[in-house]
Amino acid sequence: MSDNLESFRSDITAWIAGNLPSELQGIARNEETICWGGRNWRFASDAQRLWLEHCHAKGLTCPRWPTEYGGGGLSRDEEKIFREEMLNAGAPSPLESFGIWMLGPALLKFGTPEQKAEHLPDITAGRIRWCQGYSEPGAGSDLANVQTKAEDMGDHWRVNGQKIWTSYADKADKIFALVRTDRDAPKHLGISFMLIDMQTPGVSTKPIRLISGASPFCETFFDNVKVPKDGAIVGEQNRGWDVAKYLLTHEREMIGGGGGGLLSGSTLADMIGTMDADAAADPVIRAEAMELEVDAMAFALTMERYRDMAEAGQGVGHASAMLKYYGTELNKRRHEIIMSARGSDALDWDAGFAANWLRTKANSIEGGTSEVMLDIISKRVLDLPSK
Amino acid sequence: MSDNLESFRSDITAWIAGNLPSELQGIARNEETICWGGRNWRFASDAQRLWLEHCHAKGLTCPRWPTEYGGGGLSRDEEKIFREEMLNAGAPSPLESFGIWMLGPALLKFGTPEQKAEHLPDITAGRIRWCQGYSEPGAGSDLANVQTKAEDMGDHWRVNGQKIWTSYADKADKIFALVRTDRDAPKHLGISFMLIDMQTPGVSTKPIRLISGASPFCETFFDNVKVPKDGAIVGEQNRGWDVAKYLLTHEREMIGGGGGGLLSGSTLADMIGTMDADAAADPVIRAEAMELEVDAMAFALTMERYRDMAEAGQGVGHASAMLKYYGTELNKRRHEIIMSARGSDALDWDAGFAANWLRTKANSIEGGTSEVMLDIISKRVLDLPSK
Amino acid sequence: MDKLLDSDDEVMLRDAARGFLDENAPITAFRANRDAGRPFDPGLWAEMARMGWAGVLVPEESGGADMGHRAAGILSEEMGKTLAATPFISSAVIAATALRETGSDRLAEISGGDALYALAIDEHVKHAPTRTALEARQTGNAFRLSGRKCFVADGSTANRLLVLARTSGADGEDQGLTLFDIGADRAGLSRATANSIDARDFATLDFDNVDATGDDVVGDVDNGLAALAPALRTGQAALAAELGGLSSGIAAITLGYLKERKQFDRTIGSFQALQHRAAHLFAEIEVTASAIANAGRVLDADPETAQVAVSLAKARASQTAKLAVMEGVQMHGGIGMTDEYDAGFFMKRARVGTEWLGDYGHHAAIVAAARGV
Amino acid sequence: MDKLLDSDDEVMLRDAARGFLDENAPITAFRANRDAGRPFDPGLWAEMARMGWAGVLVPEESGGADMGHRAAGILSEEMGKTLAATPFISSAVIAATALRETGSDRLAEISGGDALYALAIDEHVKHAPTRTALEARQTGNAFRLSGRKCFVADGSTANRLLVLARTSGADGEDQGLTLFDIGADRAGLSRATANSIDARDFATLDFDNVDATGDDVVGDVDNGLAALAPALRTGQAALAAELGGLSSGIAAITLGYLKERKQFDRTIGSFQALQHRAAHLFAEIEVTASAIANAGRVLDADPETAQVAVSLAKARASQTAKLAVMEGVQMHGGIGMTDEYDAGFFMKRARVGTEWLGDYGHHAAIVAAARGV
Repeated sequence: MSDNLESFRSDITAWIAGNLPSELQGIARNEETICWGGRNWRFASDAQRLWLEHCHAKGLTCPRWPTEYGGGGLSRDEEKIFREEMLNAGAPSPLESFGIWMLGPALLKFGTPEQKAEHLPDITAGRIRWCQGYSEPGAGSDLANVQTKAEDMGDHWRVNGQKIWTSYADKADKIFALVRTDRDAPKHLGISFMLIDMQTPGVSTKPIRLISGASPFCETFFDNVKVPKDGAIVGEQNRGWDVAKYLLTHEREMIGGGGGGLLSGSTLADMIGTMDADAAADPVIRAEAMELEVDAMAFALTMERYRDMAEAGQGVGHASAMLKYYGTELNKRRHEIIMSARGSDALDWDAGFAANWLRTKANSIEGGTSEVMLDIISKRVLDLPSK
Repeated sequence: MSDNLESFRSDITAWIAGNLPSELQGIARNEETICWGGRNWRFASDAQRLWLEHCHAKGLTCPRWPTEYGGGGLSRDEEKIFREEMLNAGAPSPLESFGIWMLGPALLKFGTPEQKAEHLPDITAGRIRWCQGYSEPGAGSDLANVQTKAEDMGDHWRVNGQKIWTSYADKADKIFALVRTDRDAPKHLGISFMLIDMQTPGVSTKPIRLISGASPFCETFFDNVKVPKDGAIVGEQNRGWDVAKYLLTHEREMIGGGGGGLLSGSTLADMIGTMDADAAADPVIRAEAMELEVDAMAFALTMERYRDMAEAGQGVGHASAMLKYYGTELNKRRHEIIMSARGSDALDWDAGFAANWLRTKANSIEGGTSEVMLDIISKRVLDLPSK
Repeated sequence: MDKLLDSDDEVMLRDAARGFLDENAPITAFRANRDAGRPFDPGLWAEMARMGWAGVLVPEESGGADMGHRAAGILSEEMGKTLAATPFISSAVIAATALRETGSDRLAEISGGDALYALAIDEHVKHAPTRTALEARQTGNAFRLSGRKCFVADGSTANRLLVLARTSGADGEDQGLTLFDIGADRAGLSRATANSIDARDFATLDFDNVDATGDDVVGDVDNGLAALAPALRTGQAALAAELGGLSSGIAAITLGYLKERKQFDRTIGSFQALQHRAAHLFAEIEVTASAIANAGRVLDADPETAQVAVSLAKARASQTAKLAVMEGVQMHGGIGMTDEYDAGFFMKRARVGTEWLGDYGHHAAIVAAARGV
Repeated sequence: MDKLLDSDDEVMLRDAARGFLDENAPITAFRANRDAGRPFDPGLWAEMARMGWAGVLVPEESGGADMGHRAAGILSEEMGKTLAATPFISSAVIAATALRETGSDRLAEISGGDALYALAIDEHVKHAPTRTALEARQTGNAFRLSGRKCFVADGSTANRLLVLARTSGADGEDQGLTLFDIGADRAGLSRATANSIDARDFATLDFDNVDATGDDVVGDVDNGLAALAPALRTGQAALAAELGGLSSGIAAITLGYLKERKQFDRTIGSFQALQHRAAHLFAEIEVTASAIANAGRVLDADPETAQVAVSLAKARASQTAKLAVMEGVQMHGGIGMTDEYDAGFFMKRARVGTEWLGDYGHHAAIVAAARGV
C-alpha cells in the first residue's frame, strides 16, 4: 500500500468520525432508512439530511465522478478505502438512486457536455430522483421489443405507450426510457434513450403489488406526452440500444453483487440469528448452509477479481452476465436457507423474513432473467453455435 | 390376497427350498456369478448348471412367457410372489440374457409363429445368447440414423456396416440388429429388425475398453454377410423402427429400475458397509445420503405404480422415459455417495467400488441419454411446442 | 395391499371433488378470502361436511363416511390444487383420528362440520413433539395448564383444542406427555393470530392456569404421544397430499403459460432449456405422487407401521413443492412476481405446508434411519 | 494485498508452463505412463527441476527459485489441465514448506529434484491428522515407529518420508503428535502400492519398529501439527489449483466436442439445454478460479491466517471438478465412456484429488465455522 493511500485512509477515517451524526451509526439498511433524495423527498431525520449535505459537499455521494459535477474524483483504490472505512464506522450510504447507479454512468459515457452539466449535479446532490423505463408489458426478457413510440413533431417528441417494472416511478421526478423513434428500422435499431420529466402532462403511474406485499415497481403510462427535443436523447438518435446494453451490463454487475449484503460481509449466521436447536441439528439445513457460505465467499472474491480485471483494462464484457446469474441464484438459495432455519417464526409477515425471501425471487428475473444470462454466456462467451 | 396366491406362495417357497443348491444361496450378483448361457457358456459351477436346469424345467427362467416355449405361464401377481420368494431365499437369478429382456418380448409381440417356435425355446433354456445391434458410430442418440445396409440379393440379404455398443457381442451367438433395407425411404422408414447368426462369415467383433477398465461392449463389423431371407426379419420389412421403439420403451423401464439392486431392497447402508467415523459425521455426506434414500424409496414405489398402471391397462406410454431418466440419475448419485463415504479406500481398483461407480456413468447414456428422455417427456408427455 | 392406483371408487371421489372445487373453491375464492382477511369460508366447509368430507375418517356410527386415508389424501390433494383453505386437516383428519380410538362423542360434531379443532403441539420454530414444556399440573383428577404453544394451525378459529402438555418428565423426553381435548373458550387461554404468509389461520396460544379434568384426557396420562402418534401420521399424510396437489396445480398453470407466452418471436415453451426443466419437474411430481399414494395405502392397511411411508411422502412432497413453486415463479418471469397473478399464493402456501407437522429434514431423517443411514 | 490477477511475471510463468506442458506432458504422455504402469516420468521431473519448478518454494540460498504460493498454484493449475503426473505437490510444495522453517539441508535436494518426498499422515479413509495412532515410542533421543499409514500419495516412489506419529496423548487429540523426516529405506518399513484409479502412486505403509532419532524430528516433539500445518495448507492450495486446472481442461475438451459433434442434423452445442449447462459450468469454474487465486495470494501475504482461504479453494475446487467431469462425460455420450477417450482420466483424477488432503465436507466445515455456521 502506498503512503498516499495510507494518508488518504487516515484522512477519510477522521472525516467520517467528524461528520457522521451519531444517531446514524450502525443503523440498519431498509426502506425506512435509505435516502433516495428528489424533489419531494422527506428526510427521515435531520441527521439524514445533514449526512447527505456533508457527504455531497465532499463529493462522497458519487466518490469517483468528476468533481465538476459534485463527485469526489477519487481513484478506484481510494474509493475502496472510503467504502471500507464507511463500513468500519457503521456509516450508512448518504444517498442511493438510479441516477447514481444507472443514468450517471450512461451520461458520463454517452452524454453531451450540456447534458452532463444539466443532470449530474442534480444527481450528486440528491435533488432529482430518476427511474428507469425499459420493460414493456408483453415483452418480458425481450427488451428490444420496444413498442412505446416517440413521434417527431418538429420541436418536440410526442410519446405514447406503456412501461412496466419502473422502480419507484410513483416517487421519481424524471425517467430515462427506451422509446421507438423509427418504426421501420430492424428491432434493435430505431430505439432511442430518452429523458422525460415525470411532471409532464400525460405521464401517469400505477404501483404494482408484488407477492411480497410491497409495491416497489409501477406501470408507467405515456399519453400524448410532449418532450422538448433539446437534450432529450442520450447518445445518437435510433442508437439507444447501445446505451441500454451498456447499462444492462452495468446493472448486472450491480445486481449480481448487491443482493443481501454479501459484500458488507454478512454471514448466514448474522442473518439467521439464534438458531433453534432442532434446526441446527438438521444435517440438511446444515449442509445447505455450509455450501452456501462456501459459494458466497467464493462469489464475493469473484466480484473482486472481475473488478480487478476491469480496472486492469482486461475486458470483462459479456462475462458480467455470469455475475448477474450467479449472484442472484445465490441470493435465492440464501433466503431459502434463512426461511428454513427460522422455521415457523418466519411464516409471519411481521417477522420480516418472508418479504425479503419473496423479494429475492425477482432477483433472477429483473435486469435480465437467469435464462437470458445463460444464453449470453453460452453464445457470447463460450461461442456455442446457434445451429 | 387370494387363497390361490397364498397357496402359490407356499408351493414356490417349498420348490425353491427343494431345488436351490445350497452353495448358491446368498451368492453376490456379479460378473463371476451371473449365468448368461449360450453355445459356448462355461458354467461357473455344477450348482449353477443344475439351478438353471431345474428352473428351466419349471418355466422359471421366463416366468411369464407361455409354457409352450419353456416359460412359466405365471400371472403378474404370481411372478411378483416368485421374485419375492427368490429374494427371501437368497436365490440367484438362474439365467439372464438380452434374449429374455429384449428379443423375447419383441418376438412375442411382433414375431411369426415360426420365429417364436425357433427362437424362444432356445432363450428360455439358455442355449442361445443374443446381443443387440442398434447404435452405430457417429449416430449417438440419433438411433434412427442407421447406415448399416442390407441389400436384397434374391434368396438372402447382403449386410455391410458397423455397429457399436453391442453388449458382449464377442460372447454372443446371435444378434438382433437394425439394418437399412430401403435407402430411399425417409430416415425412420426403410429400417428392418434383422436376426443374424454371429458365426456367419464376415461378422467380426472388437471389444471396447471402458473407463471402468471393463469391456462389456464391442464394435461389431459386417463385411458382406449373407443372411438367408427365411425368418430373418421380425415384424414388417422396412418397419423395424416400430419394433425398435417398442423395445426401447421396454429397455428404459428396465434400466431405470434395474440399477444398483434398488428393487432388491439394497440400502446405501448395505452398499457402503461400515462407515468411517469422520465420514459419518460429515453433514454433507449425511444430507446427501438422506436425500438419496428418500428419493430411492419413492422411485421404487413409482416403478411399482407404473407397473400397476400398465397392468390395469392405463397406458404408460412415453412417461416410461421418466423412469429411465430418474432411475439412472438416481443411480449415479448413489454411487457418488458410496465413493465419498468410502473415501480413500474406494480409490483402489481392487476394492471394487470404483468400477461400479464408473459403470453408472453410462446409465444415463445407454438406452437413450437423459437428454433424449427429457426431450421425450417435454414433447410427448407435456406436449410442449417445438417453436 | 392395494395397488398404487386409484380404485374405481377413488376415481369417482376424485372426479366429484375436482368438479366441486373447481366450481366452489377455485383460486379466485382463495383470493377473495385473503382480501377479506378470512382464513376460510365457513359456508364452504358446511357444504363439504354435507358431502361427507368432514367425516371422511369418522366411523359410520358417528355419522361419518369412513372412507379411509387414501380417500382423505385424494380430497386433500384436490384441495391443494386450487388452494382451497378449510379446517380439513386439523379437524377431519388429525382430530378425527385422535378421537376415534376413544370413541369420543365429539366425532359426530366433527363429521357434522361443527367441531373445529386445532392441534396445539409445537413450542419451538421446528416441529418437535417431545420438546414440550407446557405444564399440566395434576391434583387428583384436576389439571392446570400453563405455557405457550406456537404455530397452531387453525388456532384462532377453532372451537376446540387438542393440547399436548407435560404431566411429568423433562422437556425433550418422550414420556410424561398427556393429550387434552378442551374447549377453546376456557378461562386462562388467550390466542394471538399470526399475520401468516399463506393468509390462513395460525396462532400463538398462551395458557395461564387453564383448568382441565381427567375427562378431557385423550388416551392415558403420561402417554400422550401414543394417543397422538396415529393422528399426527394421518395429518402428515394429508398435508403431503395437499402439497402434492399444490405442486400439480402450479405445474399445470406454468405449463399453460409456457404454451401460450411468446417472446423473441417464439413460444417460450419451445426453448429446450425450459423444456428440460419442465420435464424434470414432471418427473419429481410423478415420483412424489407414488409416495403420497403409498402413504394412504399403508395407513389404510397397517397404520401402526406407517410412519416411514408417511414421512417419505411428507419429505418428498415438501421438496417437490419447493421446486414446483420456484420453477413456477421463475418461468412466469415478472408477472409471476405480482400479487395479481396466482403463482405467489402457491409459493407461500408451500412454505407453510413444508414447515407444518415436520419439515423436510425431520421426515427425511425418519426415512433414512429406517434405511440404516 | 495483491490483486486477484496474474501479475506480469505470473502471466509469463503461466505461458511458459503451458507451452512446456503442451509439448512435454500432454494427455498422451499421461496415457503412455498409465499404459506402462509408471506413476510419473522421472525424466520429465528432472526437466521441471531444471526449470525451477521443484524449487518453486525453496529459498534461493538453497538453490530454489522461491517464487511463492501463487506461482506454485499456477504451475499446479497448468499441470492439472493436461493431467501431468509429477511429485510436484508432495515434494516441491508440501515437503519444501515443512522443511523450510527448519532450514533443512534437504531443501537443496528438493529443488534439485532428487529428494522425492511423500507425506505419510492419514490412517483412515478420510483425511484426519489428529486421528493418528501410529506410535513413536521415545527412549532418550531415540524413537521407534510402529503402525500403519494409508493413502500415502507418492508413497512407493518416494525416497524420503514425512511421517506424523504419536509420541503422547490419545488417538484424536491435537497434541502429542510429532513429525519425522526419514529415509524411505529404513529397516522395518514396508510399502504396498495401491492399484490407484488415477494411475498414480499411492501406497499403504507399514512401520514395524522403524528407528528414528531426534535429528529426524521436524519442529518440536509433541507439537508436530504446528510444523505440519503450513505445509498441509500449501499442499491443499496447490491441489485445489490442480483441480481447478483439471476442471478447465475437461471443460475445454467438452466445449470443443459440443462445437464439432453433429446429431439430429444439428451441432449438439446448439441445443439450448446443453448450452445452459455449459454456461452454468463456466460460472462455477470462474467462481472457483477466484477462490484459488485468492488462496495463493493470502498464502503469500499472510500464511498463518490462510487456512480459511485455502479450505475455501479446496472445497470449491473439489465440487467444481466433480461437476466438470460429470458434465464432460455425459455431454460426450458413449465415447466419453471409452478408455480410448481422455474424459475418464479427468474423472478418475478428480475423484482422487477430491479425497486427498481433505474432501469437500472437511474443508467446507472449516469455512463454515469461520462464518459462524
